[in-house]
This record gives sequence, C-alpha cells and structure tokens, in this order.
Amino acid sequence: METIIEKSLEEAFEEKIAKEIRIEPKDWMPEQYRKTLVRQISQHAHSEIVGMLPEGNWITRAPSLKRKAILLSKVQDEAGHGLYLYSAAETLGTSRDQMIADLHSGKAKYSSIFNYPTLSWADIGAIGWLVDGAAIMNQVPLIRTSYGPYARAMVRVCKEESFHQRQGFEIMMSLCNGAPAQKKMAQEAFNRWWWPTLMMFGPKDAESPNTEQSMRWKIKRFTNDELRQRFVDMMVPQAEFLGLTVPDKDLKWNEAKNGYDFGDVDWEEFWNVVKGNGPCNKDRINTRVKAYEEGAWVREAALAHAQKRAAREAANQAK
Amino acid sequence: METIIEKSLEEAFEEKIAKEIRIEPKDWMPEQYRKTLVRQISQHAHSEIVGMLPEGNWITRAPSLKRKAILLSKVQDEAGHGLYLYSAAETLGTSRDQMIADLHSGKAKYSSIFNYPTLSWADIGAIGWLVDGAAIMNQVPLIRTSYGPYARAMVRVCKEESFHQRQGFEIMMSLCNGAPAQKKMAQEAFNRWWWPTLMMFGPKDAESPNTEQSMRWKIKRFTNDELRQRFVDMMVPQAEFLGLTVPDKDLKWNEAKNGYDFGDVDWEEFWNVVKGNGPCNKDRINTRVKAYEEGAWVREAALAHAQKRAAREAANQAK
Amino acid sequence: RALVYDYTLQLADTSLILGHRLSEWCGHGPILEQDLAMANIALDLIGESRSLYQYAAELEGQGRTEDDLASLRDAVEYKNPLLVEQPNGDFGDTVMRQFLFDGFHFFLLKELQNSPDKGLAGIAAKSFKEASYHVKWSAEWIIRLGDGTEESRRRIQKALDNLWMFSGELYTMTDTEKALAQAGFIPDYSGLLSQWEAHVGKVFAEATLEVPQNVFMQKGGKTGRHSEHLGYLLTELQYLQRAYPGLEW
Amino acid sequence: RALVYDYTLQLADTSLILGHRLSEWCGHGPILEQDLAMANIALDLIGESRSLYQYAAELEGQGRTEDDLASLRDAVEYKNPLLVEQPNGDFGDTVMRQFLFDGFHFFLLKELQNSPDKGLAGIAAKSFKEASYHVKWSAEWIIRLGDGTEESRRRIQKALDNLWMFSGELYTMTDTEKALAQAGFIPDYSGLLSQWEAHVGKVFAEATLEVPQNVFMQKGGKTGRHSEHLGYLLTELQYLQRAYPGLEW
Repeated sequence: METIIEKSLEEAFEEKIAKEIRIEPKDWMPEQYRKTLVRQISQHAHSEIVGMLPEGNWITRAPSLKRKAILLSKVQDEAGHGLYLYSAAETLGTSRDQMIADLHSGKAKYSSIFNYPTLSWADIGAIGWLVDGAAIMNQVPLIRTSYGPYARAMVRVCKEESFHQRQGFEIMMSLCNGAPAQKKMAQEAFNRWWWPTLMMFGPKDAESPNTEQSMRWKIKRFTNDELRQRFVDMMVPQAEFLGLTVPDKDLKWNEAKNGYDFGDVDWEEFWNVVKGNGPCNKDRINTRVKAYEEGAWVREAALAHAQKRAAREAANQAK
Repeated sequence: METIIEKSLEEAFEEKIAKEIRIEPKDWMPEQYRKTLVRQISQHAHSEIVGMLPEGNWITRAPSLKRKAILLSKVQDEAGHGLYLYSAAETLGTSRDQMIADLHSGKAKYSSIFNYPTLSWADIGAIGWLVDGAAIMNQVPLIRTSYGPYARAMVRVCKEESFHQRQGFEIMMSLCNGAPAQKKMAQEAFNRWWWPTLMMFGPKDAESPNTEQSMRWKIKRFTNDELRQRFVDMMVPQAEFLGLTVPDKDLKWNEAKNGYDFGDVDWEEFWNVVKGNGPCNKDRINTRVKAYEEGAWVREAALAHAQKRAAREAANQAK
Repeated sequence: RALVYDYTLQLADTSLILGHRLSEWCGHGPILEQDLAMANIALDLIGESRSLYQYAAELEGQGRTEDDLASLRDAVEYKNPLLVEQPNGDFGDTVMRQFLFDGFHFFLLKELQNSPDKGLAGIAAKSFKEASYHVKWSAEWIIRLGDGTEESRRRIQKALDNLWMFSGELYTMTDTEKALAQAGFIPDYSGLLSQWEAHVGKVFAEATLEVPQNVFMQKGGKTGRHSEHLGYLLTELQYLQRAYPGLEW
Repeated sequence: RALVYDYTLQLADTSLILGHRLSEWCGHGPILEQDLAMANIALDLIGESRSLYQYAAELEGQGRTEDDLASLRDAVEYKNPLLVEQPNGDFGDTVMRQFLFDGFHFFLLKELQNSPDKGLAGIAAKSFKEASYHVKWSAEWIIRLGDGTEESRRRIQKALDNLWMFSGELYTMTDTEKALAQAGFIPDYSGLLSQWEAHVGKVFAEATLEVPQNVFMQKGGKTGRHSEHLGYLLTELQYLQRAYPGLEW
C-alpha cells in the first residue's frame, strides 16, 4: 500500500514541477528535494547574515553622512533578507537555531565572497556593483523556483538587491569621476573583487555535482557557466563606461558567440576559500559566534519575560 | 623598661630629623611617621600608574612618529617611577599587592589631576608643561625628605620629570608657533588644565590637616599655598612667552609681594574630584581594575612556572 | 540666530553620535530582529542629524555642508551630552543609554514642534514620530531585561548604576539653552524633566529596577568637555573626510 | 634602487605596525614590569621604523618625510605581513605574535647587516642588538606561559593555533624580495626559515606547546591585501596628520 501512495505522491509532485505549479510547505515532496532546499535556502540566509560583516566594516567610516545612512540601510536590508530566508527554510521543518548552529559549526556554508576583506571605501562600491550584480544574476531565476515560500521571498530580495546594485554602481561612478586618488581606489578595489565575483557562480558545470538534479527540479534554472558568461557580458561594458580596466589579460570580445572570452578563474583559490582558508573565514565565523554567544543572555531574558508575562495573564484570567 | 627604650628611640629619631640625617628602613620610626609615609609614597606611586592613562590615551594618535616615540617613552618612564616608588613603600613593610588592592578599592588615593580627560593632542603638551611642572614643584623638596629610600627615588623621578616638562613645553611651543588651528588647540587645552593644575598643590593651608606634622617631620618642606604661589609666578611668564592667555581674570602682578595675585580655585570642584566625582574617576579605576584582573592568569602562570623551575633545579641538585 | 545655530548643532551632534554608536552594533546584535531595530533607530537618528546639520549650515550661511560640520570639527567642538558618547558595552548598556535618552528626546521633540523657529519645529515634527517608536522600543527592553532572568536583571541594573550619572546633563541647561528658553524658542527643561521622571519611574518600577541614590551628576559634553571615548569615535567617523578633504563621494 | 625602496618601506611598515600594536598595551599590561618591557620593544620597533622610513624617503628622493610615508598611505599601500597587524588579544596572543615575529626579525637583521646596501646594513646593525633582547623576552614568556598553569597553557596554545597561519607569510618571498635576494642584497629566506624553525621548535618543546599541523598559510599583507584590522589601526595612527596635513608638531 505504502509504496503505491508514495508513488502517486511522487507522480503528483513531478507533475506540478512539470507544469510549473509551486510546491507549498504542506505538499508532499521527495526527501532529497527538501534537503536540497534547506541546504540552499539556509546557505542563502547565512550569506545575507555573514554578508553584513564586510560591508558593516565601513559603516562607521563612511565618507559622508548620506553614504553612511545608505550603507547602514543596505546592511539592514540584508538582515531583513536573512529573516525572510530563515522563515522560508523554517517552512521546511528546520529551526532557525538549528540552522545557526550549523553555520557556527562549519556544517553549513555561506557564500565564499564574504570571506574577502573590505579594505577601502571603494570596496563598498565594488561589492554593491559586482557582488550584488552577481547575486541578482544568481537569484532572479529563483523567483521562478519551484518552492513557493522561497520564490516569494526572492521577489522581495531581488527587488531590494537591484536597488543596492544601483547604489554600488553610483559609488563607483562618484569615485571614477572624482579625484585621481578616488579613481585609483576604485580600480584597486575592482582588481581585488573581479575574480572572486566570478567565483560566485560556483564551479564549472563539469565539476558541479548538484546542478543537474537542481535543474531538473527547477530549483535552479541556469548552469553556473551560463550565468558566469552572462555576468561578464553585462559587466564589461559597465566597467568600460566607468573607465575601469578589467584585470584579465585574456578578456576579448568573441563575435561568433556574441559574448566575451575571458580568462580562467583561479580554482585553487576558489576551493581554498570554500574549504575555510579564505582571508576572512575565521574572522567571519568568530565574529558571528561571538555575537551569538554574547547575546545568549538577552535571548534567555526575552524568553523568560514572555513566559512570566503569559503566566501572569493566565493567572489574571483565572481570577 | 619599654617606655624608656621607646622614649630613647623616639629621641634618637627626632635628633636625626633635626640634624637632617636620613631615616632608613631598619631604623626605628614612630608608627604615625610610617603610616604617613606609606600613604604618601603609595599615593605617589598610584599617581604615576594612573597617570599613564590620560597620556597613554594619545599614544596611538600622536601626530608624528617622533612625538609618538617621545610620548611612549614618557609614559614608560612613569611606569618606571611607579616601580621605584612601590619599592620605596615596600621598605616600610607594605606589599605592592596590598597597595594595589587599596587603590582599586578606593581606599588609597592618587593625584586628582588624572581624573581629567585628554581631549586633544594639545593636552599632552599642557600636561607635560603644567602638570609635570606642578609635580616637580611638589617633588623637588622631596629629594630632601627625611626618609632615605623615598628621597633617593625622588632624585631619579625629578630628573626625568624635568625632562618631561621640557618636552611638554616644546609641544606647546610647536603648537603656539604653528597654524591658527594649532594655536587654538593649545589655548583651549591651557584653559582646561590651568585650574586643575593649581589644585594639585592641595587644599589651602588653613584646610590642610596633615601639613603641620609633615612639615615637622620634614616629609614635607613647603606648605601648599607657598608652592602654589611659586608655581603661578613661574608659569605666568612662560604662558606669556608662548602667547597664551591665562584663563583667570583676577590675575595681576603684585609689586609689593613680588608675585602674582590670582583668583581662587573652585574648591567645590576640587573636593568633588577628590570624592570620586571627577570626569574620569570611574573610568580610570575601572581601567586599572580591568587590566589587573585580566592579567591575573599571567601573574599566576609566572609564579607557577618559577616554582616548577625551582623544584626542578632542586631535584637536579639532589641527584 | 547664533543661539539657534549653536542649539541646532548641539542637537545634531547628539543625534549623530548616538546614531553612530548604534550603527556600531550592525551585524553584531544578540537577535537578528534587534539588529534590524537598532539599525532602524540609528537610521532615524542619523537622518535627524542630517536635517539639523543642514539647517545649521543654512543658519550659519558660510557655505559649509552637513559633512563639513560633522567631519571637520574636533572633539572639543562637539556639543553632545556625555550620555550619548558612552561606549556600547553589552546590549543592556546600549538599551539603558537609549532608554535614558529616548524619554528626553521624545518630550523635547514634542514641545519643539511648537517652536516659533520654523526650521527647528519642522525637523522636530518629522523626528517626533520616529522618537515615539524609539521610546517604546527601549522601554519594552528595559522591562524585558529587568523582569527577565536573574542575569539580565543584574546586567541591566548595573547598566543603570553606571549610566545614571549622565542623565542629569540632559536637563542641565547651558547658557544657550537658558537664553533660548527665555526667548520662548525651546521649552524650559524643568517641565520636560518631570514628564521624564514619571516615564522613567514607571518603566523602572515595572522592570523591578532601582534608581541609584545620591549620584553626582556628570556634565560637560554640552560645553565641549567630553569623555575620552568621543575622540576615538571621531577618528572613525571623520577619517575619510579628513584624509581626502573636499571631495565628493 | 626602486626595489630597495619597496623593501625598505615593507620593513618600515612591519616595524611600525607591530610597534603600534604593542604601544596599545601601554598602561594596560598584566604586570607593571611587563608594561615597561612591551613599551621598550614598541620603542625599539618604532625607532627602527623611523630609520627605515627616513631611508626610504631618501631613496625615493621626492622630499617626502617619514611622517608622509607613515601617515599618508592607505591600508592597501601598506606592505607589512598580516601577522603584525593582528589585534593584541590577551597577553598570550600578544606574546605569541611577538615570538613568531621576533625569530624572523632577529635572523633577518643578523644577515641584513652584511647587505651591500649600506643604508639597510646600518639600520640592521643598530636594530639587531635590540632584536636580540626581544627574541629572548618573547621566548621566555612562551615558556613561562606554556609551562605555567593549566589556564596559561590553554591560552597560549590557543594563541599558537590562531596565529600560526600567519607565520608562513614571513618566509614567502614577494617578487621584490626574490629579486633582491638574487641580487645578493638580502638573504634568501629559506636559510632564515630553517634557523627560525630550530629556534621556534626548541622553545615550543620547552613550553610543552604543539605546533598545529596542516595549516593553510595566509598571505597577502606584503602585497597590500590586509585583514580588516589594519584599517582601524590606521584611523588612529594617521588621524592628526590627516586632519591637519602638512603641519609641524
């Protein structure tokens, strides 16, 4: 009996996927689908939270009050994205505490890009322009992802991200149209962020084990290499517009494919950072763990107070 | 019998004092003399240690590498003074740990001047020039103080202090001969430090209960008001030389007394700071306590290691 | 006019410094939701300071910008009260600092809306709505932490013991404030004080906290005599404007 | 000449940043005698950096001063290895950072005294004597803390675990270093490394500490890719020069 039911459930699930009908929390889904989603959504949530740190690093040193407010607001948006995404993942039956524990233990990953340091104000521009640009490219297709809560969270995330990307581009514009020291700062930041950004699309398709299944389930909509190519094709003209030089001697327009040829990413660096050896991996996790541990008493107090209050209210009603 | 011995001891002590012969650690001394000295020397030692903080506050922000080195070296000298003075006090039978405990509990005092904050680089100049100037005026007579170890410590302390004072004056000179912003910085610091410096000589003679006995024992050589007058007479011409305005509308040359008349110190502020209500009293003690507590494991380790090593050496010799 | 300029600058400094302190929390809060809340309050305060600096620059009429005013003055020229420059400490210290300030801010803005000075009144009207949210947020947290666990009560009481001595300065009027109050441009602070005492007393009672007695009230910030903490804050706040003066960012 | 300039600047940055870090301890040490000792080492390093900056300025020949070089370059232009910019942490972290550096510094200066570049050789000769004291001080403390109490052993082992990943960069030669070594201006670092390994190994053995295995070695500082810590250090170090450019102090 059971296998029959399960089979029909699976067929129903596959049919929805085929018809582009959203899977919702109460729907049956294959265990592997659930796992893949939890992994991906929580990784995405963690990326938002850890991603607050490199940019947060310049909030107190922003060059003007206006930039300070914009940056603070942006980092705050990231905290908000983290919240939606944790909520979306919770609909799949994993608690936020569990996900955070996995982040802190190193079991769960977050986007490697946030393991690079922000060394100058121009990095804030570069992150907005390049990193958010790449994130959008990765994320826009997720608006059509098959799992409902994730897709809906992504609508809001993508809207805000594209706003952030414009702000990043604007910072780069100000710097590139500014004094020579500012232009230099911008180029230097561009040099440092270009390659790590290309790594954000993940390993080459040939070495990406999860891609095929994710594509089949319509969690993912394009391959890593496809997205990377699109990104390069989009950004090179923008760099030219800014007057910045792409730090890639192999970059060349390829008329035949109507896109750019470009050099190969340093995959050794990529895997090193993934394995925890990036410049800031340790600092990032230590910072998060410290914030969490130092906040434990606050969370306990909030819980204790809520319980006390509930007990008092219950007692009052009983009177 | 005992009273006779004690009486003759006391006579011998008084005779030495009268003949300006130094009292040494092994000599008999009246209990009150010992107490007065421990109080005074430990207070002096504490002042050196706490005094490291307001100036230390600008080490990382000194305006040039040369100034940074000079300031660091100066603050280091203060640590050195603290060391000699704790040693001198220890000859009177009180341990450094005990003295530090008294400082941290608030039982022992330190010079109130260090409860004022250093708010600009010019404060470093003002402290060297005014505060060290006042300290020297208080301390030079101590070279002739009746207790040997204290007097000898003061020889070295005074020599270095006068070097520091010259450096402070030099900083003020650079500022006063510098850009308008620097001159303004210097005047502003002078305004803030002038009155607290005058307070360094202690309450008016009429309200200084310990002065008389200390003078008789030749621990102290001049009264508070005498020293304060000398200080004003010495500093006013220096301020004029620098082009700074003394922030005292009552300041006036008095031909008759061949010295300056000057306004009255705000004694309410003085007693407030003494009582622990100065701008930095809490910060200073908290900082010291924190350093001491956070260093406990280091002191314990050093002790444990020394014991282990001694035990090993003893075992080796026993072989 | 010079008085209104001085006062506007004092308010601007106050909001900026407190907003800056709160912004230091960003990414390090104890609960994600509170990271958001503190960033929100920081944004409100920084926004308020910008309006105030712009207005001050306008009053001064020498072509200086909000950033000139914020970034090219040294610590002794800043006019914020000592309370707002105190370091963040733990979350309890931050909440207590905020709570002591929020009540003052709220009652002040409420009155300032009626100032005959249109500039101040306009800014106050805008910020008053935000301040109503702040005052609610910090009061709730005072109660939550005071009436939470034993540890949280100990911590928040300690924060109160440490910060209470800075509360008096908020209500101690400077010569500028006295003159403006006499001229009817700003409220007399004694009226604010009694409203504040009622608010604070009520919340502390619910939170089971005790106000320390016979505390000597520190002052000085409003006349430029700050703690040593402010200088470090300014090295960060002003760094880029100082390093690259006069550029657009 | 350009290479010697680059290298001199790298050494100057290294000494300055480490000296600055040590100077942060001043007044906050665990034992008064060690407050003095750390200030001493800081003074030596800052003194060394001044000689090096002066020499670099001379080599550059564009009229820049030691303070221009120290204060008017941004973080990405600084060339110190990552190790020396790491925060002080507790006394154990500071001692470990110092110990890992001191051995390198000592063996390097020993050889640099024989450099055909007279400027470098002269500075090295002067600083070598000081470095001999440093290397003794930090080794003694490693042993004391390692072979002290359980707590001290735990702390100093943790410091080693955290900082070891920055030790490799000291010996990873940049293009500048390689070129200078080939030209015989500076020693090849592989020789220094084996001396250092012997020194470090001996001290760790006596201190009962274990070198972590299979650690990925971080690098980047010597080519301007620093940690985020450096920027904050520079906001303080450079503040006044940035705020008031071109003045005498």
